[in-house]
Amino acid sequence: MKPRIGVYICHCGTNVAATVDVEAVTEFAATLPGVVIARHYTYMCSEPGQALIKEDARTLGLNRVVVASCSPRMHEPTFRAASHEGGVNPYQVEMANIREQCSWVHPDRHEATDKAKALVYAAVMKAAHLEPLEEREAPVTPGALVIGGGVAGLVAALDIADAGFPVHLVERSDRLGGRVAELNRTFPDLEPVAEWLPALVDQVRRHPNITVYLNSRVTDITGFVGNFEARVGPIEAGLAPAQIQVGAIVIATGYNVFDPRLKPEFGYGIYPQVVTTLELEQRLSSGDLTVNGKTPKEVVFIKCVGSRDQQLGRPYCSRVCCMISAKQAQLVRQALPDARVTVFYMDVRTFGKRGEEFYDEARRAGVRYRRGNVSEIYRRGERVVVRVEDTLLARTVEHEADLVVLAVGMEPRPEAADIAALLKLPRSADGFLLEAHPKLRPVDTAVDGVFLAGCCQGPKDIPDTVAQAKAAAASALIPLMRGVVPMEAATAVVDPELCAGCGMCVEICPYSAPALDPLWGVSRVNAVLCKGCGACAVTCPSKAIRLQHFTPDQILAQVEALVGW
Amino acid sequence: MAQKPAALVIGAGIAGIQAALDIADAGYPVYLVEREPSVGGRMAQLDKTFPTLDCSSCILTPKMVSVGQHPNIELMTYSEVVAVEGEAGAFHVTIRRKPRYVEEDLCRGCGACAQACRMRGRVVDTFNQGLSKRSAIYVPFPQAVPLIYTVDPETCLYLTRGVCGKTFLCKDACPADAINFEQKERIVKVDVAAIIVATGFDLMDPRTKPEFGYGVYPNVITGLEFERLSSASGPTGGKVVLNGNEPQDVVFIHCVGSRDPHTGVPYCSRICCMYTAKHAHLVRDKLPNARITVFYIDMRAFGKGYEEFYDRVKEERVIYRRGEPSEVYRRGDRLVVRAEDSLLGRTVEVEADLVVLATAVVPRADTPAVAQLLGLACSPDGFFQEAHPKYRPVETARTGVFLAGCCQSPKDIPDTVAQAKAAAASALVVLHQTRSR
Amino acid sequence: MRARIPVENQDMLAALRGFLQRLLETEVVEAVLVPMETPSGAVTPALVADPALLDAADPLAPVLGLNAARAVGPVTIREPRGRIAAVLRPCEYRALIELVKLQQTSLEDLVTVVVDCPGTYTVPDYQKMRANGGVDRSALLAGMRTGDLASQAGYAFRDACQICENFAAVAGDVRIEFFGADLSEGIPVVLADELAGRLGLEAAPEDGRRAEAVDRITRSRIQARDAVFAEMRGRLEKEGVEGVFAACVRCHNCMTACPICYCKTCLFKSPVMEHEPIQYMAWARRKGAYRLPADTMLFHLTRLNHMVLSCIGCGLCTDACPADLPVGRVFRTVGQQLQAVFEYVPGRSVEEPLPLITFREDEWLEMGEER
Amino acid sequence: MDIQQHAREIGLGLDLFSCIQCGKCTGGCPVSMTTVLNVRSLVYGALIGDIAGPIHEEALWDCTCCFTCVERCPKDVRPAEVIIALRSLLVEEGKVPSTIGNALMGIFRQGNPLGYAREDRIAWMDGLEVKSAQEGCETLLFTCCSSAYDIRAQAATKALVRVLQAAGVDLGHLGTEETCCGNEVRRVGEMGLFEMLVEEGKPLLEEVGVARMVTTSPHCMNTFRHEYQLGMDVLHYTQALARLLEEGRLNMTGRVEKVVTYHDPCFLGKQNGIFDEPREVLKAIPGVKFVEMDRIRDRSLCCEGGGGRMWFEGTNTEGRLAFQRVQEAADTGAEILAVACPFCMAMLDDAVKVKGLSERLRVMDIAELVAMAL
Repeated sequence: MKPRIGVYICHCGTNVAATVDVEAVTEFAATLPGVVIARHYTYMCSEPGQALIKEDARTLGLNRVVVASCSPRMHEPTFRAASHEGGVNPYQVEMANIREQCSWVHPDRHEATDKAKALVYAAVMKAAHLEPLEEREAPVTPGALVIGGGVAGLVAALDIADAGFPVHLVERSDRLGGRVAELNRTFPDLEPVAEWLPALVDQVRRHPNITVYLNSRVTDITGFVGNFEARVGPIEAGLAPAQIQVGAIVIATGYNVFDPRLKPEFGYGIYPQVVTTLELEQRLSSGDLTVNGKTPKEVVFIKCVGSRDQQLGRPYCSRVCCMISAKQAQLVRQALPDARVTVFYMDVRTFGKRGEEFYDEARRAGVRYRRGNVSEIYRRGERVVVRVEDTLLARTVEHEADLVVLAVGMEPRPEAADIAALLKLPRSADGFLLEAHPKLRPVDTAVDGVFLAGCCQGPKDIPDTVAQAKAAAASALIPLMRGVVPMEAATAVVDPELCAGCGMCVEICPYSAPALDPLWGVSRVNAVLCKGCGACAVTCPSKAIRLQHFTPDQILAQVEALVGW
Repeated sequence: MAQKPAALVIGAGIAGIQAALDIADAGYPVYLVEREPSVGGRMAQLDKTFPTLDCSSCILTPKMVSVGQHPNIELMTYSEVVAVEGEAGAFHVTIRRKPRYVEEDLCRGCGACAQACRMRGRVVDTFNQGLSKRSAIYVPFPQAVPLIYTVDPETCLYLTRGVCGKTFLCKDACPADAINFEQKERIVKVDVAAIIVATGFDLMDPRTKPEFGYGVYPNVITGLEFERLSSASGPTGGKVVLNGNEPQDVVFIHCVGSRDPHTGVPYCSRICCMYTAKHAHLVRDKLPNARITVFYIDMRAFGKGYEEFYDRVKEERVIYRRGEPSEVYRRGDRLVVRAEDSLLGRTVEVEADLVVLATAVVPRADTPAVAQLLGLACSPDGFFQEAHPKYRPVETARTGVFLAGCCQSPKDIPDTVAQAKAAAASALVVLHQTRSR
Repeated sequence: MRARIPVENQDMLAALRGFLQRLLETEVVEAVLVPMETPSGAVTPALVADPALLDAADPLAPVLGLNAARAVGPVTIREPRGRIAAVLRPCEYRALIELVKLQQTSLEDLVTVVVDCPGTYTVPDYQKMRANGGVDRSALLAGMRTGDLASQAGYAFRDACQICENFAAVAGDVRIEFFGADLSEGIPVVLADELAGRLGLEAAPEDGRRAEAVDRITRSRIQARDAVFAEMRGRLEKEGVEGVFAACVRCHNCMTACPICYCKTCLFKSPVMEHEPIQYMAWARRKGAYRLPADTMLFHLTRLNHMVLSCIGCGLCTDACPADLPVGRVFRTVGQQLQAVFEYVPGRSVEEPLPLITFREDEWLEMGEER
Repeated sequence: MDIQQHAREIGLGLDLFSCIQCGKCTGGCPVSMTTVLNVRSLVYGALIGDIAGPIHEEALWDCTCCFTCVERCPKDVRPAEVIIALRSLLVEEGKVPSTIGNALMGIFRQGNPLGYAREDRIAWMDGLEVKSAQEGCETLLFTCCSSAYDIRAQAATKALVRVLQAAGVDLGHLGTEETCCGNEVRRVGEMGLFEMLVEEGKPLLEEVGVARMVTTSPHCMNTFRHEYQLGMDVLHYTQALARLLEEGRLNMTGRVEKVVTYHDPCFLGKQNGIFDEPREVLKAIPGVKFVEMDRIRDRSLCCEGGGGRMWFEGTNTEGRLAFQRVQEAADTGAEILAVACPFCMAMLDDAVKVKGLSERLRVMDIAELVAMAL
């Protein structure tokens, strides 16, 4: 069919329009071969912007659409959908990135406008060669795998199970409840964990839709959204591994606590007076706060141990330590009314619901907050000395203490890296698992059908963990409830006549989509697994693999337009 | 839509949008009710978002478009829930659809009416925080969903005084003949199995902290006003200019109202530290030579990538000084921010020509009324009370009614989205159970 | 284990032929792939199943007209196949390893016999030598013993051999070692104990001279090689690839001769490079003049792109070039730099993955992700 | 020394533990730019039990007790009270600046800090008829010691009486039994003397049995309202005048053709939220063109007359706030700087003279302006 192309230039507010003369680009686009209409608009992604495309597609009989705006990463689906509604095949839509690749990087208006024209020209040339592709759907295995039996895993499992789907809950240790089970009371209500966690665990254990695998880990995961296959191996040898099929996976592998031995200046492991918040939690549970058989008179809390520390490679805030310290300081005040309790801090981050009030209560209970990041701890007689600059006094002080509590930060669990490797999940700079979009897709991952819950994604407190776990459950429920998942249409295809069977595509593919046919020695691509990344197509020396929607003639037309400009 | 049980989502900010999309994507019908003429809520007013500096409209607009087009979502903008009866699985909801005086199925959003309106350029534009003027017939912002004009009954000459010259300019201008002043409000009744409340938040009026001179000095503005000022789609087209001047000294003040039981806001508003850091970055971006000072008490950069962003902003020559300013006053044609720098242990006066107040997040004024309507409780801070702060953070005392976003307590966008999805999960469980009953 | 192939009458060739015959007679393999002298006097690989015909085998002929790795592929690539032994020069063995990684051949059912190489002559030179008084093999053998290798008077080793520093057999199932060897007690051979047992060979000590001889030759070869690299780099910088390859006649002989270029149909022989007539006109108009065929330079760049990491430096491309272009030198020069980037040595081991298809997690970062 | 404990014992509401060290108190402190006094660091020192560092004994007397710090503290710490508590310790040790000591002695002996004779307390009434409150009256007029003895202030007191009487207010006065209210006494930390004043003054006031008291000074009003627990309505005179205006009882027939601005006293404005009434009265005066300075109401600048500063120069004599204040007033173009407190009158009137602004600006009490318009 003869190309009838509509070109739409987006101002992106002033993001593009401030630098690029959008009117000039529009006029230019209208002169290009095959272009039937060229328009510009403030925000093409807005409803009226999309309406322009739809309307033109219908009334002018467009069969190709070119949108010159931002990176296709965000809005390609938007414009594909809009064009589709106007009757254009979604794969005959091409985007020219005149924001990230043009207006944002070129200050000169004249040059930026010229480049925008070139990019639009290239997109139009490519669009003319685009072929229609059909999207297909794959069925979904009803059921979910939840990895990790802490609060996040428990909550996610319950929501999915309550919505009627079987859940396989895999936990490494011999019990459910995770880190929270190690706590005594929780902030800001000082509620004993025993009052709610066992009930939650019990609910999971008795749920008819949930199968719990204790002492187990996931050793292998294959497949794709809707149809994952996981092998759950018992950690103890001798038991047979289970093979389970699920449609979605929730990762809730939790966190590790920072080992304060990495900050040797605090003398942790040397002085019995120096303990971590987690250890104090156990002491508060047992009721024994004595050090060397004596009741402490001076108790010091030190915050940000292993957090906000670039030197240690942990530049991030662990988000809970301020509240944990406020809680424990209050509990110590209650347990030892005669003891002086001092908290050394850099910033008090009590941001959650009732957080600031809780901090107020801690101070009113007589906890002294002093601003300063403790520099070192050393022994003096039976006590230890905490040496710190009190930044509000602007003076270095030596504070004697009988008990020093280090508020240790959170860090990624090494096991999470194994899961990440199994699923090829990216991790962020801090080592935690990376969400698909930090704002709008906080529990999704780069891998469809795999979701994050709790502290494997980053430090968080229990309410935020539970909310996020439920959020992950919601994301998991969407494919499960729909019963089908859409499949990528722009997949790679192999020409067996050209294929020499070298297997480079097999090696390079991050999704294990191509495989060598053992009989004919040629590669074949499993369209269900293929994400259309194109790594195989560029690797194949014979050009035996063609990525649909990025075929050599399409790309060459684009290149030709650019270099011919 | 009759086959499967439906959900009701009240409020179409990012929380309501996300919750509605998740439920709809899972295959259940959703009624999404929004009081304003457009979906989008507070996020639509923002310029960029921290810590990634994504443009807010760029990431929000597609979601807005999605809720407008989703086959499983029935969008009811400019509408209010007036009664809720029944129980989980079988709520009977009464919705008042306010008259827009514009026929929704005829209006094409061309804007000819607003161009023609006699009140053009005379009505305070609340979306732009009063920094610009609009007409009495309007869309809140160009990317509004749905893109249907609405007659503001408070300012329309015809609706307030009964006459608008000899002829209705807007009616004459409308090429679609969509304007209809005879339109009456409609009452719609729907049955739903689950309800998600996502009514959002207000910002404290800084006039309750008179020492900062807000309302007295035009160059003392709120954070949200700065968002509109900085936004490419805002009244200045993204230029940070006040009265035609670019500020050379910009001072940001944290905790305006927050952490302050005096103002009835004993809690931390959770977002101000980071949005101020973002604002400081934006000022640096737009005014490379400006001197930028941020006064803070505790820097609460707790989220993923936040501390790193704070580090980055400091490296961009933004001076963080510890101390809550005590007052702002005039010296010549400039402002003076007086504060103790508690690390110097000395009172300082910092001259400024723009002061930005990070005002507290407060419950919507009508929270008690909505609470009564829905049979919900409020916590002491005035926000809606969740069933259990730890393991039931989105449920309420009323089974089948869930909370999403800042109506439960202040939170940033990632936490809001997570909580909205969490509410959606809870709603999906109820929908599933209702269906299988 | 190290053993010695017995030699009678100082006839090294006979000793080697005998060794190969033993491989067939003891049914270690069903056939031997070895250079044979054809009745017309050419030396070329042949697959020999009849032990009697091995009398024409000439594994010591100092000539290279075809890289034998290329011949191994078709006979090993898939099952069912026979068990064979392949007699290879080190450069042929390295090409074989690369082809294994590219799934174009297989080491299954294959016994590789790698023979120390003194250097080879081009086919025309070899023919000329044969016609003009023959090839002095004993001089070569003597040179291999001492490390004082020299080409026959009036002739030069192939261009690639002059700069080859990987001439000694260091890998393979059977390694036949001439360097530093006192051949009077037999030809040193390294092979598995089990195979030695089947062939009836006994362990023999090393005389310790090999390393010295190899080292000596290596040093002079590296010196020569680096001089070539320097000269080539200078030319590439000055003239560019297009300058160096300016005289290319687009015969594609280099590609045909290359043991590793394995595509069934080269991109440059496919219709991909055929354009619409109007397109040629457009280019001509834009540039004023347009070189045709259009893909001459792209062909070399693409071949460099595809092959340079795997280039084992056999130099057959140079020999094949009718325009006398230094194809092999360019590949080796560029190859050395690029291989160093990935710390990759082509042909060293099948365990060493091809760099460009190796997925290293830290090379692929998501948005917002950092190393 | 546990300062908080001590503060509780002497009846102060200081709450050290609530403090988050935000510095809002010191930032707002009017004298913090000119002296070493730093109330935030005093609170901190008291909290951690290390007061020696931040304390500077002499500077402690610099505090004007304007209570800006108390009003603005987000956590209800009441920072100024740490200063009062520390002052009280100095008082106990007898470490008091001699001028303050003299004032306290005057109050102890004669009922006024100026040390004038008790009998002279009603000398200002010369030419006026003010009935004795003990005889029964609708409204008790309580004159501040300054209003009673200070010559400039006396004029204002007289004017006020004329105005109230013109409005038909049934006015009474305690006569020579009237004794210092003790507002400043308490704030300089002399808690014993203050208790004594309350013990003696409260029965006296209660015996009079009036329902309403009008004070000339916001300081007196403040302590009567908050620290005496009297069963009567205590009004500042500007409130009384505003009420009379509202009731239509105050008729001004004359005109004051002046540009007038107004200075909010800390004890009236910030501490007691009375901002509008003085302005209403001024704006009601025929002919007055009322203009505002920049720093008004909650942001008003302290005149430095409170907290014992009437009797103590302060550690920094340069750049008094009153100098700055009168300049601000002059810059508005006002001819008259209206005040509603005898301390403000004294401080600002003096500043006008020192700054050589007498030709341009006059400091007048609101009552005087109203009287001019009668």
